[in-house]
Amino acid sequence: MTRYAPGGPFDAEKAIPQEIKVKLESHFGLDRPLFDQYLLYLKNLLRGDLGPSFKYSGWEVSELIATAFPVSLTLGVLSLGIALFIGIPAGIMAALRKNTWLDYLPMSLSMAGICLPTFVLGPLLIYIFSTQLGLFPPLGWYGPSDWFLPSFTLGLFYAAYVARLTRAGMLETLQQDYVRTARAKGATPWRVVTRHALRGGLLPVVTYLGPAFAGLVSGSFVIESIFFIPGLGKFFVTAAFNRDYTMVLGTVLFYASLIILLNLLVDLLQAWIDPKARQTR
Amino acid sequence: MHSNSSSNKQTHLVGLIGLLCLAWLLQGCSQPSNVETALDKGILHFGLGAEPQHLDPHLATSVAAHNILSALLEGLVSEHPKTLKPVPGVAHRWEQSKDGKTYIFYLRKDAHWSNGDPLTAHDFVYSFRRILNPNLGAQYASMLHPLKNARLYHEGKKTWEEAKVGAVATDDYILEITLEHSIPYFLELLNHYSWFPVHRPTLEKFEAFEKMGTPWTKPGNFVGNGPFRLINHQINSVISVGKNEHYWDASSVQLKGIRFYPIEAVDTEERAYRAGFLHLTQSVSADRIDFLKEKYPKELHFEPYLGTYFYRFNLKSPPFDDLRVRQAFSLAINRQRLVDKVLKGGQSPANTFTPPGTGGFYPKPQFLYDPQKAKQLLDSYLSEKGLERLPPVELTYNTSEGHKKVAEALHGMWKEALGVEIRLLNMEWKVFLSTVSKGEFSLARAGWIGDYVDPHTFLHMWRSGEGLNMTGWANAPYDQALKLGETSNSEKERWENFQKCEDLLAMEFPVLPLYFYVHLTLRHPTVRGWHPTLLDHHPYKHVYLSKEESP
Amino acid sequence: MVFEMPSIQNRPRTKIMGNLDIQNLKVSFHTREGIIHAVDGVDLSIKPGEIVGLVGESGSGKSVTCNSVLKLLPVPPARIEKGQIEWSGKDLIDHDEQNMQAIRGKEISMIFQDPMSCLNPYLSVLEQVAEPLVIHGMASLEDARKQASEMLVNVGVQRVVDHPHAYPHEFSGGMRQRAMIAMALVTKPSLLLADEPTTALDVTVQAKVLSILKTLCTDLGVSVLFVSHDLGLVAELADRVVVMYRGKVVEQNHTGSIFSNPQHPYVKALIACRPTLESNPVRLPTVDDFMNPKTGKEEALEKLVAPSLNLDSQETLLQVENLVVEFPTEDGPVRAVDGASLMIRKGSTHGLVGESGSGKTTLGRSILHLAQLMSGSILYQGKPINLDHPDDRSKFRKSMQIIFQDPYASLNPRLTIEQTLLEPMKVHGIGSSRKERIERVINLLEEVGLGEEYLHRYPHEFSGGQRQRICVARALTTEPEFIVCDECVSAMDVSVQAQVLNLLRSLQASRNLTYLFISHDLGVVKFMSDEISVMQNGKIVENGLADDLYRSPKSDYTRKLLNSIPLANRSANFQINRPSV
Amino acid sequence: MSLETSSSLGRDAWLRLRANRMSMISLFILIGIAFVSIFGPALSSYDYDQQNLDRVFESPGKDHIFGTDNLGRDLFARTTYGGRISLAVGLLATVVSLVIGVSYGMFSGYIGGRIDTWMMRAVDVLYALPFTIFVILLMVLFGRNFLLLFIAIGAVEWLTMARITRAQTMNLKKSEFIEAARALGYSHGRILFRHLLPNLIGPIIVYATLTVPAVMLLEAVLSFLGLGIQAPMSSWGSLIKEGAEKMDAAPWLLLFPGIFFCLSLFALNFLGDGLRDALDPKSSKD
Repeated sequence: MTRYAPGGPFDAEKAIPQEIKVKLESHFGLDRPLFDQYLLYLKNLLRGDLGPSFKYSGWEVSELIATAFPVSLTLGVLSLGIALFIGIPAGIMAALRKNTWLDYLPMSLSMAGICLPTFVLGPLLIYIFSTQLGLFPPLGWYGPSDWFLPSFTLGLFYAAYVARLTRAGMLETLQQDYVRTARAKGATPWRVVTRHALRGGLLPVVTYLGPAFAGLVSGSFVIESIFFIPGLGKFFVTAAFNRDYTMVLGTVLFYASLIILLNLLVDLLQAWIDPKARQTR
Repeated sequence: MHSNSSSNKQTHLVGLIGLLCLAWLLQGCSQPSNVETALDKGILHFGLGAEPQHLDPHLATSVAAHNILSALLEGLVSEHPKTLKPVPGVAHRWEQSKDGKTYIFYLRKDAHWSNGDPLTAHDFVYSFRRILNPNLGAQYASMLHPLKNARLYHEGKKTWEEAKVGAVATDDYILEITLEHSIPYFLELLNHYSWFPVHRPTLEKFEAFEKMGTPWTKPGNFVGNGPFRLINHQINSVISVGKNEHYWDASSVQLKGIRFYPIEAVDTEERAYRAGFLHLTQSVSADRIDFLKEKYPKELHFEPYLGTYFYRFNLKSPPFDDLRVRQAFSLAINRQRLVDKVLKGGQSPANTFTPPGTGGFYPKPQFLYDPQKAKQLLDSYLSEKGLERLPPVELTYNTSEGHKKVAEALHGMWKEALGVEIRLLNMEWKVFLSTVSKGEFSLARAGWIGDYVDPHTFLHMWRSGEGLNMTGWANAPYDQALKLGETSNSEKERWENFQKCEDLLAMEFPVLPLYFYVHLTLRHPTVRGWHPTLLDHHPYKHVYLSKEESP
Repeated sequence: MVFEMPSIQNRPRTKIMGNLDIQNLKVSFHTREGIIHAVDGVDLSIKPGEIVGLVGESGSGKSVTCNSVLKLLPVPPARIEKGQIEWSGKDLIDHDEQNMQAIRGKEISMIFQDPMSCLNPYLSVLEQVAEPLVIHGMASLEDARKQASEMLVNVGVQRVVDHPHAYPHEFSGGMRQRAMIAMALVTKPSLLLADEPTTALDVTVQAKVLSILKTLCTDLGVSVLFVSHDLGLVAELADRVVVMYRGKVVEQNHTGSIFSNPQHPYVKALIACRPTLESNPVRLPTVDDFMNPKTGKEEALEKLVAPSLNLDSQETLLQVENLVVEFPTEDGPVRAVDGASLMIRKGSTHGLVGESGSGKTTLGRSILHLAQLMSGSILYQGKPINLDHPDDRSKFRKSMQIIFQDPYASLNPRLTIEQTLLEPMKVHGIGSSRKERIERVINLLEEVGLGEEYLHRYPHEFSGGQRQRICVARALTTEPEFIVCDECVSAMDVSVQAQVLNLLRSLQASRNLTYLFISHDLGVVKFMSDEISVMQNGKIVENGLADDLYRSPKSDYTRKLLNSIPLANRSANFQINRPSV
Repeated sequence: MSLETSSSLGRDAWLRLRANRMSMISLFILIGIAFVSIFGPALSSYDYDQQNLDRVFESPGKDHIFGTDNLGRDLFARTTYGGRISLAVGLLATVVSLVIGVSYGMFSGYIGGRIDTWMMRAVDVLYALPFTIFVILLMVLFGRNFLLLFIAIGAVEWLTMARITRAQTMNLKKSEFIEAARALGYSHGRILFRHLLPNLIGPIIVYATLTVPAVMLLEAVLSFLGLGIQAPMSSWGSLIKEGAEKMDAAPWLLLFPGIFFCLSLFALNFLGDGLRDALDPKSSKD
């Protein structure tokens, strides 16, 4: 699809003679019919070869993904960890104390978290923690101390969603008859929540985890741009902007397989939580 | 649900996690900033602005690539850190024939590649041959067209040998170069990376002679001859170079290394600078100038930069097929106000196309502000066409805050002075390029940075049929004047002809110059040996870091 | 039932022979619409080892009373306004949450109505049954599992022995309720609160579960508060019965006395308005008859035997021959109806009984072509039904109608009663003008006992009984000959049920309707039907005249069904004749 | 329980909504914001694109109550104008997603069987595409205009809508009043539009109120990438983006659009929650 967009990978401000352009395109096989290009691509794909990048001369797409993905993965895992770590307790607390300030406060904060775009929160956190307090590096991805601010920025946004989902899920499960059964057994509130309500209450969160994680890994280009992180999102966006066909295709394929994998993981996780789901597979 | 008795487990867990977070915090704050450690380590932290597409000098096309390549490679001549005048590089001396067409370069015998291989005249011939190789498709190959018969070879009409291209190694250390015609700025031209040498064995190893995109430019493979060598390259993260011990002048290189960070977002770069992550920024956002002037008065630098910011008219479609409209649009712009109130970076209003003083050429200011006359011209056009008002005109620009700002400001000026409605249309760089080169625009943003310090680098764009022209403007007298200015040996004659070119531009208005660039940068006071130059070239071997106040 | 008491040697404990004494309990709910006094001054006591039945219709406050004991009511909106709940000398109302936790599941256990939702779907059954022991520190985890396993075997859940990790969804409803009983009794509490524990179960399962519950409680010496809407059921079990009506206790007495000599008119009505197998009245007495003696027709209570229809003289309206219906599921097709045949005569009521899952509902739906048939034939007035032709289709749809079980779900909540009733006429072109149609609608409403003033209301403004009347009216809009009544009174309290049944009967008489009456309740079917078919596992196991079938059942299954009905519900002249405890 | 007076369901829901204080406050805020956005640009004595290069970066004061931006444009005019764009994008994209999603989901759920399976499989496949990236791709490929912006966003957001509608349809399809409608011989069209659709409206409205802020957020992210609305037009997203860049020098540039943006997001969310409660048929039975 990218192929039909105006512009080509070798367009540059300095106009190049047509014959040179033709040479270039033949070098990358762009002169052949689209269908041939497609076949060739598929053939290479089977060998795990995603082709060379147009934009980053001398680099293979698979090589670039291999360097960028661990970065995105680390960022994703950390942010998700922060999101769950903040979101779930906040959601549980809000559900347990429905319609008290312990509900309103975290829920308002989570709303704020949702509507505060990361490109506002990011610079804000940098300003506070880096420029003013000097606690963390303002950008980059060179060591663990660089991980905190971006994953926190991203994590807060997702924590907001997780908190809301947890709250809704917990409210739903706390109304269930089996929770009443648990109380009738004399279980302490802690036990009622952790052992009986939590599993059911977290199911929506678990369902959300798949897309959320995919979003964290793929859609974090805003964060990557603010914090200057060499992650996948940035590669993808620059590739799209640069008409780097192989890179766009490669990342999209990579994402698609990643999402399939993640959905599988989520299914497994669901099966682990829900015995009914376990049986049907 | 009552859960008054918050369980102990809960508290323990919270406490534990809190401790972990604290540990992380402490670990984070114990690190000194880059700029603080740089004095000891001798590392310059450089904001590169963008990730270069190529590190191959024959394929590179960007300022970012120049910044790296000038550390990794060195041409026949080098530059003076203040004036950029040619100083000995790989060649320790050179001779020039009377007619200015022939140069003989004597290469120094102690010049080596970074792997220790000796650097000879043959390497240069090989390099020239490579960039001109039609199969390589190098964009900047035309930079070598002044070489005698280079065009014949480059256009595939003759082989290298048949064409007898004017670059011959008469000896391992003597290189004889013959030009098509004399070029007064030829030695300056040699500092462009398209003239830089490449290491033949490495290229052959990767079959890179006529193939682009080979991994020879990766760290570990790259062999150069500059003051630094490539150590590390992480895409979108960092490019590190370290001192090259095989460099002939290694003893005068003071930096131990440079780290280039391709930070594209201007704000991110500024934050990086303010947190001591960078010594230098590539640019500064115009909106931040007032703020930074106040906070960092000594670190914010406005430096001249050889470039013109302009708009192209499309002469092939209405309304800009009519001279009066083009003129009106030009006259309605208050360039001084644009520069003072919008750009605020000390840019100067472009009343000529060529920046005044380029190579000593001072064109007569002709693109002026006269809103009344602008209105009259437009009205006369409108009444002739029987129009009530001008249909909305599209202004195309590539996505960038800076361009958007200028476009918005002009939108306001035209609306005020002419009452015309402009529609702004921003596009991604690649889309923009293809749209403009196909002529699918009315008014399009453009900018040109000189490749060398001579008016020719600006004026050659408007030659009829030239690829960079893109306005559809063709003018025989202009072509003639340009040709004369290009080839003449006499400065007076050249200036006269270039002035004629300027006059023609100001009469025909295929183009709308707006302002001349200024290089805006934040630079840490510890960076020394760094001088403002017109091309923003800063030979790194003269740069050093020092704590003491600069004189 | 013989079983060994699992003994706990290392932790000897003295059993509290609890004595529950509730005095003047008042509980109210504070909702947006206002304050509802759910329990309004209830006095109730249970002595050690006693089984007390608490009976009342929905909304009478019986469940609230029961839940108040363990303070399991949601607070807010519920609030205990007043009263005492004395348990072995202490007032539970003063107990805070922590003290209550120590009592719940240990001294007082509870079983709830719906076994499908009361077990945690995410934990294994064994684990859940063992949990009370763990919570109260009465056994180590391993020991608790062992005791739980034994207890489960005692209640007849053999499965856990081989499958210790079985989850609730692998169990049937009856098995789950047994597991719930095991869970409640595993700690050997002093008192068991059973809140409608068998209501959601089939009669045969219900009988089984009740017998287990009774034996076990008697053996363990557990006193029981058994809450139910079914007086007959309570009679099977309880030593003493307490009847509640609108938040108040209207009568309490020994089980025998309540039946033989009810004092309060409401209690009298409750006993009378339930159709029994023995009687054969024209109409059922209603609560109104008893509560308002002036307008009521208590005199008409004489057991008028309905004139039995001469079935042979009636022509056959519908003939179902070898019907097979399958549903696709993930594990392959399931045969819901498996070669069923039946014949329905014009003007008669054909009853169809069977337990849940027997395929009776599917059979009813497939007669109306609402479910896809696999094979077999349905002849209506001797002709097969062709739905492809629009005219035939319209004729067919007009002449056959259905009334569903759940009056809440069977009316479109977004339409007013007028819209609901007008639409079928519009679609089928009945009535020439809007005015005429509205007249017809008003007449219909009056026929089902509702007035014109209800026309512009929405379904949610009606009670369940009223809604079912509207459903009846809707079914009548197209002037049908044949109506399938699919469990249409199953979800109702007996008093409402009686009204609707009376309505259906009178409509049949006035409009010469033919019914296929589907129900799991043999008494109700018996009251309504001329002929009855019994279904089991998709097959019809027995066909016959209503009286014959009841008096001399031919199949074992029918006999089993009949035997599972609580004695009190079989006969109106039931005399309690219980073996003493 | 039955109410004394005759009232429609909608009225009933409205009564319940009115009792929900948060929702009512949200509703008033939304009405207020919509009002200001519609009439604000006309009330202001400045145009959203009217520049005054002599009065740039003015902090909020008498002439410019929200201050001015880098080109001396009145921030109040720009914020209210941006509200028009943001709300319009939010609403239109939501409508697009509603139209596609509801018809797709209703159709799929009503037909059921194999067709339903395939239709939902298709939705799953589309879900697998990283959707922000999908929008970016669309924007980059087909250039930018207002129409395309919300079509692209709407075309992405319809997936969830389709799923929700389908699930609801599947539930409703089994309900007895739909069976009754079939038994009464109603046509499929009548059942779909007269009986199913009105009963789907509750969850649809609730989800729609949650889609609007999601769309507005997405527009903001696109603005960050320079793919949002064309200059000199403004949207809250683009204003916030610009404001964030000048946060320390001219905080009001972030503050005012940010307040408007957050307020509407808050309000829409709380209104959505309130509507969910109000339209929940369960709460009508008690």
